[in-house]
Amino acid sequence: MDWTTYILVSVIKIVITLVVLLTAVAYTVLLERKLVARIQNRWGPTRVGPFGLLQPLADGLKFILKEDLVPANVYKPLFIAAPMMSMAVALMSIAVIPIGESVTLPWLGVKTPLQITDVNIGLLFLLGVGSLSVYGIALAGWSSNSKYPLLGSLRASAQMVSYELSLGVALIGVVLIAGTLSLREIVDAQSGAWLGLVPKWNIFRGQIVGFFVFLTAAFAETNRIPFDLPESETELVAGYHTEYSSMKFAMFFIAEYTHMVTVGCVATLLFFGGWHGPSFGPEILRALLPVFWFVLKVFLFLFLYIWIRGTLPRFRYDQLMAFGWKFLLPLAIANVLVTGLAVALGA
Amino acid sequence: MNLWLIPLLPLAGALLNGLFGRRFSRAGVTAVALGFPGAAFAWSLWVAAQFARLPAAAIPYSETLAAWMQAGAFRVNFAFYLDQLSLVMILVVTGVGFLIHVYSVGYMAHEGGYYRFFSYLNLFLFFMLTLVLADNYLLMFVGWEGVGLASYLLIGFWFQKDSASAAGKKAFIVNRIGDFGFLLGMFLMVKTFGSLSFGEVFPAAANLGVEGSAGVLTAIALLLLLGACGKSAQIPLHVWLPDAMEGPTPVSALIHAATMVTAGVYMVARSSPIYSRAPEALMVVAIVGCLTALFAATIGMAQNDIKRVLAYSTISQLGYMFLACGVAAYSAAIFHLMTHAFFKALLFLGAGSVIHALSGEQDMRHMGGLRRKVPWTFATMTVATLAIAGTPLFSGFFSKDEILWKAYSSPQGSPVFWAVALFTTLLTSFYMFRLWFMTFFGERRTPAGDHTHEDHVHESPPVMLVPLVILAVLSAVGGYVGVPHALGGHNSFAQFLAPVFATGEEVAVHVADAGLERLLTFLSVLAAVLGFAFAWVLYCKRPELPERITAALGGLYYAVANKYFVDEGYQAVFVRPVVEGSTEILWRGIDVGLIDDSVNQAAAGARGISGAVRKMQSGNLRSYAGWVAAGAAAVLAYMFWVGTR
Amino acid sequence: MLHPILFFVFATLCVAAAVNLLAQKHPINSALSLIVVMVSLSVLYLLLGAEFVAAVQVIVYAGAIMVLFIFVIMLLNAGEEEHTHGSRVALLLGLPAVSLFAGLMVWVLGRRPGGAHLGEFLGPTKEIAHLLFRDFLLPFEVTSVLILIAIMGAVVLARREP
Amino acid sequence: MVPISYYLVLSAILFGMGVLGFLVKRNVITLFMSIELMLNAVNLAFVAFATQWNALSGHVFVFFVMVVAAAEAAVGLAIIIAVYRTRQTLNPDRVDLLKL
Repeated sequence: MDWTTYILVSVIKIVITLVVLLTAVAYTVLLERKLVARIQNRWGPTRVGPFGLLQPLADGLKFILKEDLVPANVYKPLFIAAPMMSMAVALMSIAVIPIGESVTLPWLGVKTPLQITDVNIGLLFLLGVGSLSVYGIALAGWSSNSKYPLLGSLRASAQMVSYELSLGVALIGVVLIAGTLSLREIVDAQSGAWLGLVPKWNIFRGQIVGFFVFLTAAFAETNRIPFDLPESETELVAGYHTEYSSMKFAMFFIAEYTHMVTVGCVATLLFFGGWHGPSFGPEILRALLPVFWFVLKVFLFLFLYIWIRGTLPRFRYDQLMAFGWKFLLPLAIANVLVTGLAVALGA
Repeated sequence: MNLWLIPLLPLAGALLNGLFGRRFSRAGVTAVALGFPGAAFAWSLWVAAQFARLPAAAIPYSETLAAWMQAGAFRVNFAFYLDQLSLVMILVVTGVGFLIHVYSVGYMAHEGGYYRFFSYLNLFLFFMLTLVLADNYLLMFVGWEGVGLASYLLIGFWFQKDSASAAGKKAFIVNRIGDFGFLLGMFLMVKTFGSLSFGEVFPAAANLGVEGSAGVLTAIALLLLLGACGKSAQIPLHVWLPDAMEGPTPVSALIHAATMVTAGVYMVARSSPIYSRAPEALMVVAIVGCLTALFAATIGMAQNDIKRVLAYSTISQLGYMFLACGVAAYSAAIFHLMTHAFFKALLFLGAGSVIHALSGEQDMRHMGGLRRKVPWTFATMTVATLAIAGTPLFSGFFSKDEILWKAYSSPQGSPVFWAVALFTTLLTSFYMFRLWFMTFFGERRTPAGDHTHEDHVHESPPVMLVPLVILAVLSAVGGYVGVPHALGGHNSFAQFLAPVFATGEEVAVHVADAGLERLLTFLSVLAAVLGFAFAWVLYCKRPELPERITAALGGLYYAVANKYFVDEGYQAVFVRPVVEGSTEILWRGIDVGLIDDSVNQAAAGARGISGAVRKMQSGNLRSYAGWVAAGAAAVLAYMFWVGTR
Repeated sequence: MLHPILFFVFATLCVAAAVNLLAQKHPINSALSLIVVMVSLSVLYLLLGAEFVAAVQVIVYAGAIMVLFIFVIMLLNAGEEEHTHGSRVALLLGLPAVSLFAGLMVWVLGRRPGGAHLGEFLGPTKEIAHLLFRDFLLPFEVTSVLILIAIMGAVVLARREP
Repeated sequence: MVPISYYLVLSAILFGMGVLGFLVKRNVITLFMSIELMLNAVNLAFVAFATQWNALSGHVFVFFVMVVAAAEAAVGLAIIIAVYRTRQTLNPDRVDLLKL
């Protein structure tokens, strides 16, 4: 494969992934509205299209057509750059996520993995990009030159830095079991099943604590309830994006839901065996089923997200910090110790 | 024989009382303070008994505890040496010392620093016993310095009093001069004999050829004499002893009358093999002793402080002892040393008892008529006075006459020495009876307007009186160990000591002229009676006479009463120039001018340079960074230059 | 072909961001420039085959240290920097010194032989782990102590006076 | 192929700019960032040398530098906060006395 083909294949994959991802994000929003409505015993959007299925389109149109307002006292360069940073970083992490085995592209005849790029340190890449996501929020709040956004962004940066630690430590257990940082190899390590019944997913290999810590920390990283302190409407109006409107606001919105999707992907890959699942039927079905299993698992995570949002109240800020530092982090470290011991004894 | 126990027992007492005495009760302190010296005395008696059984060949008996230092062939041991001389000394020191300890229990009963006092006193005994038991000059020097230290501590016992601490310092400093001589003497000994041990030095000295070595031996002897003069308060280093009376009276009795001040005599006697080979030095010893005896006795006549009279008396009596040594009559000196220890200790203790009875009064002009109030003290003091005055049949009579006789008859002696000593006997008798009359007879002469003491005059407690009585008995009969042949005795004391001094030249010249000796004895008794008579006339019969006489004598009396202005002379000749020189040259010139100024100049220079360099320390972070960058660039450039060269 | 292009793109970005760091008046712009420098350097590390270092560079430097900087800037609400002239030394002595220093360094380092190929030398994470936890175990533990002390120091220093 | 000297020269340039920043900037936080820039430049040199000599120790050393940088940032920023609290300024030119 010469490098022109390489670039061509890459561009194709990027375009497809982006389109799919953005669509998924749009419909996740709809899903959330519908689900939360049902939890609250409402209907949710029903008017645009059948069952309100065209609602995301309407929302998008509305975002685009709204006046792009820039308040007078903001620090303009960063005020404009912040949402872009936020969205760009959010979209970047999808680049290393594999969604299935390799396929051979028609016409070009090139066998390529179902992944934009396969890197040896995919997990570290995810963590690195995730750690950058704090900038968008922090700078947005600061550049707004307004007190609620500033408080929101201060909270956001402290919260995200704190929980990033637990997040990273929680993943070490998985890395210890798999012995690699490559996401594809981690998934491969989870193939098969015990007695043909219980799949060898990491969550069944003792990483239940790790999964719990990861999930909690990921909720905090994505600023979702019960950790949505940076944008808690009862205290800070709308937190860091109080001053934003129109497409800039939409970018934060997209970033948040992209993060949700990414977290769902990562949880699936690391703890739930990725695309592994029952495989049967004809050739074409065998090729598509892994992707289906993957999407199903991610969907379940998104469902979980929304479910929790509809169920749990918000933490108080000091509780949030105490929980992160005094409970989650020690738990994550204990998990590393136990897993490390188990791996060392098993080796 | 475990000689080491004798000095170590008082040391244990000193350490116990010194370190823990503050926590002991008074009874505890007393028990420690008396128990250890008492044990030392008992052990000394046991040692004496053992000694008596030793064969003559085993004397001197020596005991080596440990090596102290070794340098080439030269070595010094911690070793003790016992012969007849040191036996007499340890018995006197521990015996009299123990009695004075007992006395002190009563005397110091109402004083602060009780444990401290006894700690020092025991410490003194330790050093004194080390001194007399030492096997070599260096260990002797340790004791020598140690008794000086104890003396200093005890003179300054009431250190809150300026005069007491000044007296302590004076004693210490004057003694340093003597010690300087002693040290030089020792150096010379090491150089000449290569040893400091008695057992090696004396034979070596005896075997030294007279022609080649007389100078060296004379030098050693004179240097040792300087040390002895310091310790025994002989002219010209006598000035510290009268001032030392600032200490508590038992201290005066023990240290400054009975024991420590006789260390010089002991040392000269101990070094008799050296002195006997250095006739010139011996002559000097005799002259010093003779002069001191006369000189101190004259001063003693004019003193009014009861303790000062006794102090000058002590100096005078020490002069006798030196005179005896100087005429090579060492055993007579030691004999007198012993009897003097008895009666002078008794005199001091009696004086202490008087002072105690008068609640601290020391001026004889304010005393008088005490013989009924303090009968025991009066009786014992009378014995002592009779003894020191040379009344026949008392101890002082035998020892003093022995000295007078030797001064006349010894080959080194001369009629001049005898005449001076005889005159001194008269003076001694006079001033002692003057003291006796002024204190115990006539009427009480309290200072005008002072009636506070009147009713409080009381006899001392038994604990003080018992030692007085014992010492009185000893003063009375102590002389019978040395009754001379001329008076029908056997002079057994001299015979006992003879082996010690026989190593030197044979000095026991037996002058068969018993008649002459009896005549001289009669003359000395006559002198004593004359002195008594003068004193009786002047201070009992016609008390107004002394004033008229002193008025008539005028300048002479003034000089005598002021101790011939020796202190003032020393002040002018030695102290002033040293102080002035120190002030002007050493202090203002060298210290302030040179040393301080150089320090100041250095500081000023540092400040000047700092003032310039300070500008670098602007406190500005970026400036510092600029300097760092410049430094880094310089280092890099240098490395680059080195690398490409 | 790809290697030189990527190198020059990111090296230029790196230097440009560094220049921007110096040129900007507002510390937050400087901080963002520094983040750009760091991310560019991380790419250069990847070019040199040090993938683990590259990841850690982003996570630790860009993700943690610089967040701390921005946090502090926000906390203190630092404004544009003043134009004071407190140090003549820095300008008169420092600037020539820096020029000399950098010039010498460039001159010396620029003559080093050898080259790097893309993907030629990969530092496998496992190898680094072995090195770190076996050969460099003691320094590793010491640095953990250093971190602990730094945490305590920071807490003590930043605590409001009681 | 890119000569290793390119990386090294880049490292030298970045280091020089870090020093320069320390000299010319008038905000303590920016000065701190200049230090970080210098450390990064050094790290680049380490990695470049590691590649040249095929020795992973260079990478390990980079981690140590990072740890030191992190510790330094924590303490340094705490100091900056403390200084700002007492003097209300971040300008090093105004913080040149030991007393308040």
